[in-house]
Amino acid sequence: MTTELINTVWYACIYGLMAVPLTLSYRTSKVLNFAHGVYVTIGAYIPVLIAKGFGIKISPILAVSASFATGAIIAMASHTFVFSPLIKKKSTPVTLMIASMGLWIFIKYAFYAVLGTLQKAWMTPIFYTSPNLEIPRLISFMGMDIDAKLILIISLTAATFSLLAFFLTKTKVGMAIRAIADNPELAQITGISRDKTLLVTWAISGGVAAIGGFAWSLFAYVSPETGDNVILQVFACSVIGGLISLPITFVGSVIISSTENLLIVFLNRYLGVELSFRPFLSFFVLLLTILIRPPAGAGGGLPYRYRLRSIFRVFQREVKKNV
Amino acid sequence: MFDILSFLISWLPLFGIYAILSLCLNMEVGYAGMANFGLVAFYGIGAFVAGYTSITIFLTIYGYNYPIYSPEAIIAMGRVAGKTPWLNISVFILSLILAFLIAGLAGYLVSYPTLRVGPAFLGITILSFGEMLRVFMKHFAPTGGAYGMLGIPHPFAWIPDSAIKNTSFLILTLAILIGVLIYFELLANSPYGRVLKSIREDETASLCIGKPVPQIKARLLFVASGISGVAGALYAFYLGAVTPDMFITAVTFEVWSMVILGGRGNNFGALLGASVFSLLNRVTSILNFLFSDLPIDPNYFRWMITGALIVIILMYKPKGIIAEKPIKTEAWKIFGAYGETRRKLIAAILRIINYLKRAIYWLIGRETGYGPDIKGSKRE
Amino acid sequence: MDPILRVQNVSKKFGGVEALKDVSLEVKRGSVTGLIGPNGSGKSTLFNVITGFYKPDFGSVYFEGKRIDGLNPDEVYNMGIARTFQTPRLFGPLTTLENMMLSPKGQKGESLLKAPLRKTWLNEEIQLANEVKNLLKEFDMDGLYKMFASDLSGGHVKMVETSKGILGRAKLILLDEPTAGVHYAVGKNLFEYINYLRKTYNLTFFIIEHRIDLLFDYVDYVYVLHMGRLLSEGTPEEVASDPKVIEAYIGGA
Amino acid sequence: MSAQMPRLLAFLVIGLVIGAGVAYAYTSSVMSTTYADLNTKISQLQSQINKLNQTVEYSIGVTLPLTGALTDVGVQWRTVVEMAFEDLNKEMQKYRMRVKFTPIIQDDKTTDTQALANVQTFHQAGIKVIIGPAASFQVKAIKSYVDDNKIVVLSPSSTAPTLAIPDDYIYRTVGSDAGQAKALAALVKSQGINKVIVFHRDDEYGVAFEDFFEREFSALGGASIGMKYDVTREDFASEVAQLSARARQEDVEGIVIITFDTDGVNILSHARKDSYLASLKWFSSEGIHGAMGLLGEDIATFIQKTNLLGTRPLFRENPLLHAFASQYKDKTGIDPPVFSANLYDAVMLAGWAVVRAGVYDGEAIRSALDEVAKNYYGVSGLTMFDENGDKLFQDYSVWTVKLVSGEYRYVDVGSYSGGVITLEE
Repeated sequence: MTTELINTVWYACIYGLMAVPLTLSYRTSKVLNFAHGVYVTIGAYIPVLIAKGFGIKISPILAVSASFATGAIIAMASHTFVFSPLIKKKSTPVTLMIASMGLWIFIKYAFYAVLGTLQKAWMTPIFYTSPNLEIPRLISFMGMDIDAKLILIISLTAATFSLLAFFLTKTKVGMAIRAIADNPELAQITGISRDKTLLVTWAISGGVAAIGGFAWSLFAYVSPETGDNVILQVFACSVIGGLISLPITFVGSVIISSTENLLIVFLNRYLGVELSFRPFLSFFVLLLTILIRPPAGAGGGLPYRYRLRSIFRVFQREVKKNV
Repeated sequence: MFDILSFLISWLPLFGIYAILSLCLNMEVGYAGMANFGLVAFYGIGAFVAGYTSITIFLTIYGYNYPIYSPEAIIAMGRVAGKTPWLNISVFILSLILAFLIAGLAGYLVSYPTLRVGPAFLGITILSFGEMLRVFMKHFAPTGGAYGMLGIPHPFAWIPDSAIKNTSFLILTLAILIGVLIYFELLANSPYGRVLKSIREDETASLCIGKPVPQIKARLLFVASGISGVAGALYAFYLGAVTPDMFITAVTFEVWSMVILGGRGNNFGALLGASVFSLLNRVTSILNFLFSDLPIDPNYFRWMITGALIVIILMYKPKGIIAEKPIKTEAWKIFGAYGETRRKLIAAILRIINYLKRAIYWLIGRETGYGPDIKGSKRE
Repeated sequence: MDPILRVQNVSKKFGGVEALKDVSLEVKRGSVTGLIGPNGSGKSTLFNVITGFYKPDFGSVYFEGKRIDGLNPDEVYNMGIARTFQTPRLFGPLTTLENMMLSPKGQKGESLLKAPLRKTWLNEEIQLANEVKNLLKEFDMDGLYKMFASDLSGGHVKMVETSKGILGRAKLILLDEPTAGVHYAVGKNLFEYINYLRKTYNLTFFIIEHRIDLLFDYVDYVYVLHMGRLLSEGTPEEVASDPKVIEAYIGGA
Repeated sequence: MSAQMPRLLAFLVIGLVIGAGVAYAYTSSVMSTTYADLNTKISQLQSQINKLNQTVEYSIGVTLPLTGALTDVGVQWRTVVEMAFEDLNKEMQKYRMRVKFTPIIQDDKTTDTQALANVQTFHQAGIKVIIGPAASFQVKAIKSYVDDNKIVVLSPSSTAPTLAIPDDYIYRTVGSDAGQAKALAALVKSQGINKVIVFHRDDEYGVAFEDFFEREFSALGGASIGMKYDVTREDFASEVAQLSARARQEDVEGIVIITFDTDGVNILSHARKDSYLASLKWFSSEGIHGAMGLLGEDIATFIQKTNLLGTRPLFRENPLLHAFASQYKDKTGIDPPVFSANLYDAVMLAGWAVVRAGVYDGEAIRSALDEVAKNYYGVSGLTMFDENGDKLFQDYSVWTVKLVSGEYRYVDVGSYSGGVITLEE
């Protein structure tokens, strides 16, 4: 059972690192960002490329900062060149979402092109690989051997989230971000520049997502599809958090991660459910969450009382009319 | 050199199928504002239903008792597919009807989450439904599980000449497309279309003027999902094969891009989007023929162009290539504004002719005698 | 005169907060009734309870003798109660004509099955369009028919919203702060218009209003809500001189 | 004067445009009336000379998974294709054939729709022979189209048994999984193992392989338990944990993994942390072969510990193969990935079939292809097709990862032929 628990911790950290910035960016800029997966992929790849390019073992601190910087730069570029002009033109959320989809395709294949060229130039396959890190394999702790990477990821997650919390609650810029997120009109009246604040938000969310990518590369190999393959789960975590609350988003990652690592094991062992139902389960949990207790930010729908009874009502009506 | 006819025969069926899908999505997103990110689920249901029904009926009638995915069954299907025209056609029609009903029913049931959550969440909800369905189909033995199905009998398999066979299928697809287009145009340009647009803008306000929003949404999802299912059935018959791996989320995204690029809330926009997208694929493939030995693979460029195009169009035409127009009902006639577009068009053409005339006059140095031109300012 | 709307002992709680507490009131047929009270006194909640957005925890609502609490908003509308919102909620990208054409209830063309068959709804549509035309002409707004609702001026938006109720054959129209965000003169105009509508179409109005000065010139009867309770009621003059009301307004604001 | 300038300029520009158009039309039209006689004579002569000297150029379509799920191998296959075409053209020159083949490589994103679109584009361009697509579901999606339009398709890596259909235009230069499952079962049995868990992909490849393996293995007197995992995931940590639990519960002696490269590497990287799994014997199909991840220190030690042996379609006693492998290694710095031999031969067969057919026409090429394949000996050995258009003689080799002169490398340590496993120790 320990393996499963350790896996749960891994996944909770990774999903958390990827989902929390997604929630942050949606909450602040109202862009449901499909390009998020690309930030993750590139963040995962940067340490690999540095290590391979210079033929060195890369230290974790350098790797994290390089990932963060790259993710932040790409996210800022997407804001400056795509989202900011679109927001200025008062585009609808759907337009922004599709724009992010276009951006996703563009960056993804641009990155493919870069990787293809590098692979040819370096004469070594980099389409599926992992970074060469300068850390010991095992750390002895109270007589137990613990995977050093596990320690690294837990401390990385803790550090990232405490810094993020500090930044959002204590600093001026962070408070501006929260003000913009909660009430853009009011915040603008009080003299906060929306565009600049959004730029900072994008930098943070892109950077943290890239750190999530790095965390992934500690755990498993990376490929240009890494981000895309985890993005649906990441979205699920964010949706459980209502795309509003950062702490609940992390709770969501814990929920999804335990579903994928504990619940499936339980079902497999006692009910004989096939292992390959794993993605099915995580989406099922998501659906259940939405249906039983719609997350806080899931507004925009009809008045709540209406929703509860309406399905029966609709059925009744249909039956009455058609039978 | 370039064989336009065979190009059309190969391009139009896929275009037709995608156009039907984007018309359905446009009804849901463009008119009713339901962010359906699980379109592929209904598309897939249609394909699986069509494949399963047709193969099962054929195998039963001809007395074969092989599992649906086994090579024996596939070979047997190949043998009997062209024997009886009436059976092919009737099985095809039956499959389309079943695909419509079952996919529609699924859509109707999925509408439940639409009552509970806002647009952004609705998208993710239906998306997860699509993924769940795909995983489920992989384990669902009757439709071949992970093997999928091969050897779905083409409705015109009894025509020996493949060109005629494919052309007939193409005409059928386009006929269905045109039927769907006409149906949706009639729907859209009626009080019903007006109600849908009001739901898109503000469903609470729409509820407050007596429109039973959940019911309208559920019924629309029934129709649109059902027609997506028909598109899926057409796809299954066109390929002759169905596997769960074909119905991934990327298909939904593609159709979304078509609708948004073409113009939301406009059926012709959706058509245009579908044609632009499926043509773009063909057009950019010329890169591969021209530059076969570059250090960077031209394939990557192709997809990059697609991504960049989406962004650029949204930047400069946020409403899509063809923007939304007020719906046309007879009400406009009462206000005397019915033929307004036509009048505007004629006026625009006249203006262009006028400009051309002036440009020509200016070139050959003749005085036009009217309008503010260079001569006019000189005279003073 | 018999009351068109009767609210009996309605209570509504949100979490721990009691938004409405044992509220009972009546709106007389053909009257213009006002509902005032400081911010957060539960006025909008009462409107939401009447129009079916919330089901009251306790108590009942009767409209023309029929119990309507627990019905859905669309059903309430079909009974003959129209409402407006504090912020105008016209459908922006639709034209004025389309906005108004949406109001009539039970249109044949709004059913999925009949919509593609033009013949079934054509006559009704033309008839309704004529009605809209006459209505717009009556108030010199017939030039606005093809303007998008998002481009209309504030005053026009209010006029359109109010007249939508007439097309919907509403008997009672609930207005939530109709003059919020418009000039005094426009507001006055609007109340004139309301008065005119009441007479011509035999309507009843129930109005939440902050501009008491404006309201009191036009209403027949006023209810005052404070902290979810009915504080006072009576004719404008009675209410204006009620010391409890004065205290509540000074204390609350 | 100055008032006339813009007008003159405009005239000039229009004149230039018209002039360019006329010039273009002139050059593109074959004959001009004035020089008609002279030109006709010259061109007639020239075309006669050309016919003798001219090399005919044929384009061959290649659809590869350069992006999407199979991107890792897809990108490496691209190099194989380029090499194969280079060699093919060299061979043509050697035999003084005035024929040149050019590959048109298109990416199919590992999706069915794009594969079909690619095939249709090729068809438009008049291409009658297509190499690819990689995955069986893609082949299924294009099957009906290529049968109708008489386009020959040679897939180097689709091994699904459901595609073993006679009289179609789909050829596969690789044996169906049924054969390899037999080889793998014999290999497992030869190691003295009687009970295994088959941990396999939940797609057509994995499911079919497991099915055949179970049949063959029980025929040999063994017992196998199937466990499948979803393939759209990036990471399989929890699946491996479950595998370990199941292995303990069922008390098996070995694990057989039926994977592709990316998922396989991931599974091994998690399995190496599990001490119980490390105490079992491991076996694998060809899917993971060639993955660079297996050559890393961590996984390689795990492979040593568990004595991982795998089968792969390969005819080992083949000098051509060694030449090809070393040539590939020189070019890219790594060993050729799985199915490269089959891909290479697919290109060669396609080229020779076109030459033999003499006309660029699907039907002719198809009948020529059977003839060519009967007489061809390629990198993958004898290339003859069976009646379903699949490779008839598919030998299998046994591979593992070993420390060779200081670095881990893939080595073939045995072979399977005629139901017998021969291991060299």
